[in-house]
Amino acid sequence: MTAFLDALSWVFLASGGLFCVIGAVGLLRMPDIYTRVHAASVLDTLGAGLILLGLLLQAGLGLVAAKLLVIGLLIFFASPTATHALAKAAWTHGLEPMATSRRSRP
Amino acid sequence: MFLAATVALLATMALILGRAILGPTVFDRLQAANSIGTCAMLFLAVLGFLNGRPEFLDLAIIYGLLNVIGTVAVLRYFRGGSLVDPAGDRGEGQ
Amino acid sequence: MFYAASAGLALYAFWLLLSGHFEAFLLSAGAASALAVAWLSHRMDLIDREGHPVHLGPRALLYWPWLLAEIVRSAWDVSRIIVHPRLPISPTLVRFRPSQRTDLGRVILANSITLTPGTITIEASAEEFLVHALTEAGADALATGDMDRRVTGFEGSP
Amino acid sequence: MTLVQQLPVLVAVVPLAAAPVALLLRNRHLAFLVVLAASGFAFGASVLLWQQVAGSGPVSYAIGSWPPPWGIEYRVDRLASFFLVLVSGMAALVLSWGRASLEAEIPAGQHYLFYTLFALCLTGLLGIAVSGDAFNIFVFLEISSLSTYVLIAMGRDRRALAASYNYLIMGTIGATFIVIGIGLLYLMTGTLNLADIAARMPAVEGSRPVLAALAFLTVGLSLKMALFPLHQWLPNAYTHAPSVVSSFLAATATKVSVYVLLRFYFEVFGESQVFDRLPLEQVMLCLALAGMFAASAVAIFQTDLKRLFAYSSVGQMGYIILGLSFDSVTGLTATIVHVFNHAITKGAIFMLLGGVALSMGGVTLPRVQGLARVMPLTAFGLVVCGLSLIGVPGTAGFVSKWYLVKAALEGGQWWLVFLVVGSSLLAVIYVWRVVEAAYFHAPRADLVAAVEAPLSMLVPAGLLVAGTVYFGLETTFTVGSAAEAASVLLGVPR
Amino acid sequence: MIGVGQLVLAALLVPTCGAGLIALCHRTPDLRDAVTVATAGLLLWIVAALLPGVLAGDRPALALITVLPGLDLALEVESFGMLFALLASGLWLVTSLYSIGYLRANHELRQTRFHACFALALAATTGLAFAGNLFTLFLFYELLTLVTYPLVTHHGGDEARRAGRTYLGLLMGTSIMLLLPAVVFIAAVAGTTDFRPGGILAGRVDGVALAGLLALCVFGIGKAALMPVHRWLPAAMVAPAPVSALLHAVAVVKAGVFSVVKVLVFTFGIEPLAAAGGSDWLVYVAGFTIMAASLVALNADNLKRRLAYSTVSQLSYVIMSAALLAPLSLIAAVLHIAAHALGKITLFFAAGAIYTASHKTEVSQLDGIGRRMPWTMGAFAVGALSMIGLPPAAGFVSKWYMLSGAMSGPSISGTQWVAVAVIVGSTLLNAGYFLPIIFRAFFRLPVAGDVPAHGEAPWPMVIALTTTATGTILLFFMPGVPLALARQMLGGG
Amino acid sequence: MDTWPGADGNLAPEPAIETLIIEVLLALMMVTVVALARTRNLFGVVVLFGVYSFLMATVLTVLDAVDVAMTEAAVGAGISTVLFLGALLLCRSEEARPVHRPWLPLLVSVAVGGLLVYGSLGMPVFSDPGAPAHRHVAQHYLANAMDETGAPNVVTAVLASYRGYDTLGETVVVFTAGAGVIALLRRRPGRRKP
Amino acid sequence: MSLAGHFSYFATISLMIAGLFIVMARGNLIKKLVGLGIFQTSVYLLYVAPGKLIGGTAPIIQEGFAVYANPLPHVLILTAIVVGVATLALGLALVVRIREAYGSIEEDDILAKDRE
Amino acid sequence: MKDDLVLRVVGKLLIPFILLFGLYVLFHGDYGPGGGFQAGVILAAGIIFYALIYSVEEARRVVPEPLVEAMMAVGVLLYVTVGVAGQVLGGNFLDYFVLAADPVAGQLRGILLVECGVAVAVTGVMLKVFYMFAGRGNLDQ
Ligand code: NA
Ligand code: NA
Repeated sequence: MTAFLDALSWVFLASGGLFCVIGAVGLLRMPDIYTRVHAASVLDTLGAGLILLGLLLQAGLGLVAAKLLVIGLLIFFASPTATHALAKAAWTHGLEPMATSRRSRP
Repeated sequence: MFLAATVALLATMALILGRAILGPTVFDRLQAANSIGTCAMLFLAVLGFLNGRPEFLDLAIIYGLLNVIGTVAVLRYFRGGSLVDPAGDRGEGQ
Repeated sequence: MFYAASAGLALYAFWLLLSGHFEAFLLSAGAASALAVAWLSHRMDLIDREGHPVHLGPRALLYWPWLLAEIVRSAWDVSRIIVHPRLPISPTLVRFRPSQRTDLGRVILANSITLTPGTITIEASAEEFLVHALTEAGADALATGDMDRRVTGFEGSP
Repeated sequence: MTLVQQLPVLVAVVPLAAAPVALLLRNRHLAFLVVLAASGFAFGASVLLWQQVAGSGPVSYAIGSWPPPWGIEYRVDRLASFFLVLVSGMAALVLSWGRASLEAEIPAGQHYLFYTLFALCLTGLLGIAVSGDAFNIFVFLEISSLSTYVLIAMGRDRRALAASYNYLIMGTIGATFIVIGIGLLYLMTGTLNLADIAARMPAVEGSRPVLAALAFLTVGLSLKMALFPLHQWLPNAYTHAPSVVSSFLAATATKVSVYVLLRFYFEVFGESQVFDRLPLEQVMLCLALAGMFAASAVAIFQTDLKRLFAYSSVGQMGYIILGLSFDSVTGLTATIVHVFNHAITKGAIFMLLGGVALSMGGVTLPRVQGLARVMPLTAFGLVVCGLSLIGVPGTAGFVSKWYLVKAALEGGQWWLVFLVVGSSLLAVIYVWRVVEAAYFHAPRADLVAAVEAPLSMLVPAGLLVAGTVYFGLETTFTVGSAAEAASVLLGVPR
Repeated sequence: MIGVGQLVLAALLVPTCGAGLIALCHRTPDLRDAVTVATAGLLLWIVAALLPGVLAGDRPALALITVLPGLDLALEVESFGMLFALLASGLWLVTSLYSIGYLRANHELRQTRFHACFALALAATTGLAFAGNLFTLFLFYELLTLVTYPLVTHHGGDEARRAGRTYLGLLMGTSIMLLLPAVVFIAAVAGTTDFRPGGILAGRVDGVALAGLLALCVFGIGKAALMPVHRWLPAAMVAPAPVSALLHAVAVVKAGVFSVVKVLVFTFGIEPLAAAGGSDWLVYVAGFTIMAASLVALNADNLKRRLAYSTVSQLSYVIMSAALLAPLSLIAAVLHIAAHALGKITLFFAAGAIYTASHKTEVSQLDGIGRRMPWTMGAFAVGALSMIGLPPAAGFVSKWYMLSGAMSGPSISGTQWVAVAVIVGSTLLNAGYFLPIIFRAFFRLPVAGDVPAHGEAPWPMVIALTTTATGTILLFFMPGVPLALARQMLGGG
Repeated sequence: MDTWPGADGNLAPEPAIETLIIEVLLALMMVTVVALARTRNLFGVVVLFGVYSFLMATVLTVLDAVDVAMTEAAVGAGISTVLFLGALLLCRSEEARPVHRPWLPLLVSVAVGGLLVYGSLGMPVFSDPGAPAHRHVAQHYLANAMDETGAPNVVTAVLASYRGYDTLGETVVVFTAGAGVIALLRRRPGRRKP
Repeated sequence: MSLAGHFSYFATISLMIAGLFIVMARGNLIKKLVGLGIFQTSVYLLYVAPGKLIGGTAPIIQEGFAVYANPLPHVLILTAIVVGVATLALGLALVVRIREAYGSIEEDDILAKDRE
Repeated sequence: MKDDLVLRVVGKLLIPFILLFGLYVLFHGDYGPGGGFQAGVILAAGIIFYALIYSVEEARRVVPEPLVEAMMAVGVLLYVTVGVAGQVLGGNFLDYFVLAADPVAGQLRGILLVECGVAVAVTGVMLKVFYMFAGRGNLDQ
């Protein structure tokens, strides 16, 4: 069981790390601020989530797990808020996205 | 076993730092800083396991809190001026 | 009052979660701290349905797993785009009118959108949401209004 | 524990506590009383400590009852008590002097803040004097420095702000150098208690980190004491600070850095390491001479008197360091005595200038023309202090210069006598410019009606002027304490 | 009863307090002038009261303060100082009379400051005369410079201030740069700066170091006006005549040569100095100064300038004969201080009187003035005779001793020959620049109509200058007291 | 705690990794500083400074200085950022192009660095448990702080008790800054120069 | 005495040089303070790095650990950080006042205006 | 940013926990990283966050400036009082051993009180500094 959990957590950690790197690559590759934010949210969500999950498996139930949960919740609430604030500020400061199309839903 | 995550996070930070340096707008840098903050937070969490000292998790929480407070603060205070670093020449904003 | 009490309890639970030391002194210090913070938060007008949405508790169990799945799926999509040599993005701006009745609901929607890689809420108000999508496909998915409806359901009555 | 046994710590803690109290009171009169009382207490305590130390040797006080080196030790010896008396005495005098001047220079709403910061500055300086712990010295140095930056910036002119900023930058660099030095020392000895470091010094003496520590401490402290050519912050700071601040700083701040330097050189590193392994003697000699001449020469061309005397302070710091460079009991005596004598002289000068600024609205040379006519007592005081700066016999300045040249002769450097008196000649010139303006010109038409500063200012300033003469004639306290301290520092039995 | 020590102290305090009183009386000029004269009289009385004791061999001493070990403020009255004090206080009384007349007649401003500073200058001079050690002497020396500055720049204005700066700069500069190190060295070497018969440096310093130290002292005492540190003296001639009279005939310049002689005798000691030959060079320098200054005086048309350069050269007589170190020449030096003081003050008084009466300042303007101002020019003639060294003026006595001293000894050295030559040669030059003035004054007709008719200057001035002229002649006939004091100085040493 | 650390070989499995991490982080910090020096948009500078502080805090964590790391994060990335922003709001947000060739500053700072290099070459090797800094006082604290003060966090024990007086001083420093900022920035009615 | 063994020192020193350089070379008052901050923080490493023992752990006593990092430098640096932020607060307050009084935060402008 | 919906609501959610976390850091300084200073900074950061989201005016209402200024002083005085208490109870300045019957308990008590003093002072100062800067500019315009 522990061996399985270990293996699973390793998978989570490694893949989490991979998504982090992908997010970072995206942050570098993307052409404008809005698209870069999208890349960053890969890091915030999947990257962070998987790593925390991997750690959670290692921690077992207890104080450490609780704290990991707190961190997860913090990311869950805070990260989109910060991202939104950033995008909104960029928008209000007149940074035009390189948008190809616009649409609206009634 | 935490090594993979550690290395990946270090690499991530290095890459994001590239964005922080390239800019070109303040928002790019800010996004990069925010992401570095998240990475650092994760990094600390992993490090705690690497060293067997979960005290680091308190630290990670602080990072998370400050990350959001810092980002909001920058946005709140950012007023006009030039978005693009005058030294930079890759401006696409404005 | 209900919200204040429950906020105090939540804070104390948070304390216990963090502390891990269950000595008399720290327990009482925690209680005092929770009370103090609850009082201060009350002074700050933070504790109400918005700031302390306990009433959403049960329904979160339904909404969050769905959101998680959404997040994983779109993160996967965005990751593929990032590593794709040609970087096949087609940024799109979407405007729509949200269907939620409360600010809390709209915030949940806004954050859900932002949290889902591939879309970010740029502006969120009762009248209009402005969303930036990385791809047209993402924009289309948003335009179906699936998330909007689920959040409205999650939000419950005002 | 009797109160007397608690004095070593109370001497610093009472002014420390006075600061928040003054802030809480938010009333300038009460704040003044509190801070004055604290300074008075500190002075009383300092005098008692001085007597105690003179009678029965150094006093050690273990803060928190942790025995050194585990805890922080306060240590009062001859040198420390001498500086305590100087600093606290000047503080009490300057405070009682400064009220009227303050009314004119700082808006009333700021006064309680001024007193708060003044108390903090005093705390820092006193703490440095009694501390027996390297890092604790740094902490108190920063308390005094930070409060000083603000006190300077409280000056009326906008240039006070720029001066304060400059001082902040240079002072912080200096402080950081000091931290680096202390850190290197710690890394090599594993302790922070000065006596303990000294005890462990032989094992690491002459090693590279220790020598680097010596260099960093020297540079850092030189910055703080405005040793030429690291003095750039000082002239502007003294010129544009409020008069009270100029007076207090001129009398104490840079002096305390000298004190720290002495402590480190002679008690921690040891004379042989400082002067034998490194050519510090020669370096200091050169810097001292350069300061004596360059700064005094610059002083000659100043038209703002505060600035003139600020440059003079840089020059006088040259004498102080010159004494140090002789590495002899007489030289050190000269250094310590000159610290004291110059402190009271410059304190008096800046007080008098403060009075002039109050009455005549400024202290530029054209403005103070005919000063002797409108403010005869002040003008006379300035002359007496000027004589002391020159080193005319009968004034305090003479005594220290005498010991300087004595030390030079003892060291066989007879040519230095000419340089010392040569730089005094520069002092003659800049003092003379003041005298000429004050005595041999008619007052400006709009200033004929100016009157002497109020009695509350004249009396403390007069006391210091009298001190300038008194300590020029009666040298038991100054030379006695200094010689004693110097021989202790050098480990020479007397 | 007042003890002798208190009397010495009183000699310092009386003029100091007098200065204060004068300042207090600035609103009532008459009272102020009365105070001036009274103070001068009191000082003279006190100094005179000390004389019998000193002549009897007493050395009243008074230790004031020990500043540092080996450095005390101490007073001691010995014969040479006694003579100088007597001279200064006596002539002050005369001068105060003169200056009251001068200031009032010329409607000078700042008379109160003038009198007060004058009194302070006298206090400093008395202190210098009674200084018990080199350190105290140095203090009073500097004090004298400072308190005479306001007198020199009395007229105010840029020219006066510029001259004042030269005065102050040169005197203070030399004293601080040279004399002060010398004091320091001496104190360091000997452990004391006391004036002791036979000197304090014997066996401690010799050879080149001794000569060097002497050079520091001699050039450091800029008031002695040895070339090249003489420039302050002509510059100071911007001062009003009474200032020039007292200060640049008596107090300041004599303080210079007094200090030089005092240091020679009581710090260096004649015998050690002679043994080391440490003062030979000084003879040459002084000799050169005598000749050069005389030549300048010869060419000066401005009367006060001529007198100033004459002073420069006369001061060097004192130094030269002192530097010869022979007993007779030392006596000559002491006597010459007195003789020159009386003679030169007369000349300055006369110059001031001429200026007051006729506003003439140049020699070339003085044709026939002797007819209008017979008393003044008569006194002038007496002074001039004294300067040249002709009987029946006091200058003859001192020059006689000077020559005797220069030619004394078992064999006459080259240095001595040079001294003799200088004395003879300069005497001719002296005659060359003084006799023409007398000739003009008495034997030329005034240029008609150039100046409105005038008589003598106000009576206080005339009384003053006749008094000093009389003194000059009296000293020729009765050089007893100075001679006794000078002998005592040597006898004790 | 009677055995000295290092003596009993209680070492984690991968000691090289820690060094590597530290070195990578330090390298990142150096890159940040260079970028920061070259950036002239002051908001950008502030953001980079925040990044620098985060990295610094992370390094400190790896160096086992968790208390310091927490403080540095809170101060460097939190308070300092807010302070800088507060000041920037009131000032121009852009740095002028430097006009001077900064040879002297370069010389001085390199000289200072050189001096430190000189000094550090004689220092005990990194992580040497026998270094004097690890013996004596530090050893005493680690061995006795828990028993004497009851606080397992030795840093807290030393900070608040053994060296509590330093911490009082530190508090006073903060207080001084507060009082100073009040004195400097309190609005005074109509007394400003243009 | 290997280079790698001293890497932390050298990295620290590089940061220090950079910080000091920014303080001295830059004319912008805020930038100077940033440089000052870097200079100060680099000292933290100078203190803390030598306190680290590879394989050791944070100095919080706990069962199962025997190798702890040196706590004393941590204590000292905590104080130093506080001093640093206090200095920064004052420095920035001064900058704000300077900007209000001079209309600029560039050293050259200020010098020029003072010379007026 | 008062008008920003997302920030307003998420702020409501986060701020109480930030503040509580600050207190947690304060009281657990003995056991883990943290202590008075860090707690003070976090508490202040929480309130500053509040001010950034809502408004400085609002923050001033909740935590008034005079209170903040008093906290600065009270924190320092609390520290000094602990020190003096040591003296009064027969020890030296800052002697915690005498604060309780059991020396170790005394130490813990002393450390806690002192850390509280630090926290109060630091919170006060940080907030005050923030208020001063904000009051100088026009953040809320
Ligand atoms: Na998103
Ligand atoms: Na702690």
